[in-house]
Amino acid sequence: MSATEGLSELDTAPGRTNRLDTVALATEQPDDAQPYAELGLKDDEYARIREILGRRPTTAELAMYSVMWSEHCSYKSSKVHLRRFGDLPKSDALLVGMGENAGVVDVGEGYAVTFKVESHNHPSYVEPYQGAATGVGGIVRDILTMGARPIAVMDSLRFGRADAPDTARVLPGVVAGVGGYGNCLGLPNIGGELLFDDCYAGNPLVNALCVGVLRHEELQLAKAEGVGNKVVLFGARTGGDGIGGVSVLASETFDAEGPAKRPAVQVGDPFTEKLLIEACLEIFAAGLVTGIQDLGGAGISCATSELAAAGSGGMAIDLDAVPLRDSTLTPAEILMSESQERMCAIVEPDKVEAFLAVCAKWDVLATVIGEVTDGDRLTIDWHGERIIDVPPRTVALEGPRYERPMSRPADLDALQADTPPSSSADLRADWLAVVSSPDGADKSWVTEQYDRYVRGNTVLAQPEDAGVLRIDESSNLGIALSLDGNARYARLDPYTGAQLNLAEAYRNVAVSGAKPLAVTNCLNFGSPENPEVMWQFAEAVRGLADGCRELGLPVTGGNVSLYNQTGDVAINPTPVIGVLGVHADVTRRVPTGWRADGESVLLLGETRPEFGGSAWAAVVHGHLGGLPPRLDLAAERSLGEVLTSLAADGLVSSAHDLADGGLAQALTESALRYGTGARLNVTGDPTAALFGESVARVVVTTADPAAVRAVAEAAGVPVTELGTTGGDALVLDGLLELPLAELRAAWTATLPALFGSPEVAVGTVPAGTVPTS
Amino acid sequence: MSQVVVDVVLKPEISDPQGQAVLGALGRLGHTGVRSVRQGKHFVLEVDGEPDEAELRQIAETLLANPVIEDVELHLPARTTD
Amino acid sequence: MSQVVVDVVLKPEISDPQGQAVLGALGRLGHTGVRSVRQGKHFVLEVDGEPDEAELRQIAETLLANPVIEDVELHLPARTTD
Amino acid sequence: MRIGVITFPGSLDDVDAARAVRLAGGEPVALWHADHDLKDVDAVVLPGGFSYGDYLRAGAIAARSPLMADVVAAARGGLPVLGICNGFQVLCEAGLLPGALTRNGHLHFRNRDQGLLVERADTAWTSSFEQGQRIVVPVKNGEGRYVAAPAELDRLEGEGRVVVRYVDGNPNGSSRDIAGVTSADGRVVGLMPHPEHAVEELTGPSVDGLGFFTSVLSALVVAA
Ligand SMILES: Nc1ncnc2c1ncn2[C@@H]1O[C@H](COP(=O)(O)OP(=O)(O)O)[C@@H](O)[C@H]1O
Ligand SMILES: [Mg+2]
Repeated sequence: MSATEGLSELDTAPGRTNRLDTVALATEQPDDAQPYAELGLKDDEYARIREILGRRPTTAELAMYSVMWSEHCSYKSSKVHLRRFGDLPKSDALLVGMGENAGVVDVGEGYAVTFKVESHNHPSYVEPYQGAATGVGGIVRDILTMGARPIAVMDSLRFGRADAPDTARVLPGVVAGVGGYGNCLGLPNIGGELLFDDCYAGNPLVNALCVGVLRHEELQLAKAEGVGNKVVLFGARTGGDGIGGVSVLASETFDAEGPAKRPAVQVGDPFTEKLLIEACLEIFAAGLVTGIQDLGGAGISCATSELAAAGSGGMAIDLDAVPLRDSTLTPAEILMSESQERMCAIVEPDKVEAFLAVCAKWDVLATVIGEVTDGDRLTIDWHGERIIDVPPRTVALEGPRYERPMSRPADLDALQADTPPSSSADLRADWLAVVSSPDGADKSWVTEQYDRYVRGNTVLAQPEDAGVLRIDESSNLGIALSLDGNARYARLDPYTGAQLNLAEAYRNVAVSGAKPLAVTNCLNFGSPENPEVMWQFAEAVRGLADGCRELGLPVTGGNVSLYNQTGDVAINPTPVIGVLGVHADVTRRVPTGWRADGESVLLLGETRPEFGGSAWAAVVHGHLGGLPPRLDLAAERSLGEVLTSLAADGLVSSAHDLADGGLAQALTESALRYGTGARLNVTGDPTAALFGESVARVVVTTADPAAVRAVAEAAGVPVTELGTTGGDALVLDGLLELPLAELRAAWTATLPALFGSPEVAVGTVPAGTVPTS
Repeated sequence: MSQVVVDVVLKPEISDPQGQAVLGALGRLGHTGVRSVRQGKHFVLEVDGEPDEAELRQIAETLLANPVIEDVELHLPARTTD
Repeated sequence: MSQVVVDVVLKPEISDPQGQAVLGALGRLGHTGVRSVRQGKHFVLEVDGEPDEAELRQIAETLLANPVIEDVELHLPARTTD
Repeated sequence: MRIGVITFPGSLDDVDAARAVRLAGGEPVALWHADHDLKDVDAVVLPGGFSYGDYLRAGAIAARSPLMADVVAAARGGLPVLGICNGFQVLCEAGLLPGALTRNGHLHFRNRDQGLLVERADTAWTSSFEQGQRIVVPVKNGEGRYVAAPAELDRLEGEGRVVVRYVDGNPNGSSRDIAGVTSADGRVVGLMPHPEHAVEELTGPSVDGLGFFTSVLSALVVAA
């Protein structure tokens, strides 16, 4: 039975036909059987609800608890582990930490930045375009809720094998959805990831990040204070789409037939969201709200209970006031609907008129639906009868919490013992194979569908290592962001893998010249009811927390997505880590591409023969095993400091981090960016040199190699001189020669061949009519 | 050759921002008698010979429409030519 | 209340890449009997009372379609309700 | 010189257009679609974006907004008007420019740095360029394919109404590689590429876009 069907039967259950289930009725008929299991509640959870209320819940209360206590909304399996992030040492930069809609970080000059990454995996599998689009819409509202103007998005995407038929169904829709929504909102897309692996075949990952900026004093919080203050619902009308969608859908496993509970999909309306953004910012600027919350998973249930729970009083809502798109909705459905593009604000009575006027200016529907009360109950009335009367904290904050059993995966020892090959039979062929593999290939087919220019502050965007944005046009203050998540490493060792992902994101931000400041994350794992998955999850969290401690970075927030599996088979553990950095002067940003001939190419950092979980082992040998590269956060930190100082002093003209695909991948990308080759000489074992994935390494180009060497060596960062830029080939003395044209052809052909040619569209003109003057 | 028309409309419970936007524009232009607008897609297919209803229905329901959010209306031979 | 349907189709001389893409997909799926596909828009309007044909034609021709590239087909009362 | 920049619901590049006006030396003036007030500006820019979500047809609903009636009247009287991307779509829908902009031939939104050939360096918005000059400016659109009946295209070509043409690849399948056209009097120009995104070394692929904004400022000086 679907969640929706379960609900519609509630009000027509035997003995209650045509009679609204009210608090009075629940007291009168305490023993009515209720379909709590169909709504995803366990026996003991249902018993707890009865205990909290001292009676059975009404239908509407049952709906509210079931969505709020779902895995997606309550974090019941993950909370005990996530606590580790909260235990990190206090950071001066952190203005608002985990727990709010998004963390807020001080970036100086009175500015603050808020950023967060969130998953929309399950909806994107069911309806790729709308699933991805509404994923972007949801994370943007989280950022807006903090009082910030959203200024950019990023997307981290994973699909099944690139040549699998279902990938051809899902990927184009997801990319079009991410682009369709973000472009229409006017948010530049400044980077992300696109990776393929069989493990995502029935469960693609769509993680979206949004970043926003505000002045310190503009911060808004999600709480309902002030008795008599009005509760205003604004934005789109509430419809029957996505009832229990995100919460229920993301809280269970897909079997072969797809999700057992298939709720109606939500359709995004980015235009309405754009109006909502502008209206909110005008409302914030005029000081018209005392608290605000977006409506995402669990809709009105979530917004009202969270606002009330965060405040000191209660709240009374008149559900009849909610503007509906479909007049046949039952009260439980209204409470659970996940219709998009809605927000809820707490407004002082004498500011309501001004609030509504701003909404009217932007064509945004706004309705007073209730007020803050002095009790400690959240009450909701429908047709004059009380259908909800609950302590809001029990709904929003005191949901169930599990210490689920954990066990180290039985196959892990064998996997780690299965070390990869370590020698390439044909360096040139392997190089081309790695850079033309779907993971290594040019991503323009995707990124050209995203607007990177809108708002005019994009300093660097894909295919750079980090996205860089200018925040202040007069001071050139700016930020950098990177999202990284290597799931092969995490599969081999989730503790180290999570830290390696953190290290990569950190390095990517440092490469641009920024100083890393804070971390967000999206943890994509299989079913928490599987002890091996739970162990992977706990290890990844522990790793990320330890890594953040060592790098001195706070975790500002994030998202957990569980039940990512098909049947019994979980995805590889996929912790996606986002690092935010600050640029004191964005004009000093360092790009990845080589432009000038005759510059020295230097490798910073140390290379070891490390192939476990490497792209080369995967692409060339179809191998996943051994241990991931050795983590060295101290080296990352020194390297980061060197990079920031080289950038500030203008000593390097480019810098590119080494990650998947090692040196071969990095050199390919730097050379092809502007079509500048190089003549280089690598020493030591060539396979390790070209394809090994040792961490804490970066390739830089400079006109002043002696100065770079001095700075690096002073910080204990090893420097290897590789050669000089120039020419139209990558020449590695004694090893191989790759003409850039050949390399470019291999690198750019892959995605268009798989997903359709993005090539120059054919004009409708006969050739020859185009004047040449 | 015959001509087949397939109209694809959003399921009633799915929101239709485009239709809403058109309705808003009509209101501002003074056409206040229009109560609602829903926007869908209209396909005109030319098929060889007599149309095969089962095949066309399958095409309509699996390719032209996304059954998760849309319904289809199949109009077979609107008219037959030649 | 009555229901009015407006179909908007591209003029024949304007190329239709969406229709082309559908045709290509049909070919790949083995539906080789389909010779051509054109994609247009399908509007369903609910109007108060009896529809005013002149007004609706004006709406269709000046707002729902762009006469530079599109033609319209107006289907007045597909059916009348209440 | 006061250059108005109109904000419609869903306009996105209005802040960018205002910045470009400022960097070119003009004074940007914010105009609101629902007002009947052009605020005595000397020229008007219709910025890029997704007015009304591009619902129905790109630019269709914005073209029927109150302020557009004033823009149309003023343009017929010689007010310089520039439509960028969505602004170009609005100008076509409003009948100030010929033709129409339709779904890209490849059906994708496409953002790339685009080569353009300036074919008319004597309009109000292109006098800072040389005729035949090649420039690089970003394109980003999903409905940027310029179409008109073949006879209409012939007429436009004959009258020299094509202002900029795509070179080094046509990003959307536009007829005859047309990227921008002008009114007969050279005062109203529409183009799909985004000159306002090519006004600073830091953020653009070039600073070629500034020329559109400096052009109108000098045209206004000459006129004054
Ligand atoms: N889905 C995506 N959305 C936006 N940008 C992407 C996406 N996938 C890849 N990119 C961009 O392409 C570039 C190369 O990606 P990748 O090879 O994964 O980088 P890295 O090795 O630094 O992790 C990066 O700038 C990244 O931001
Ligand atoms: Mg990187």
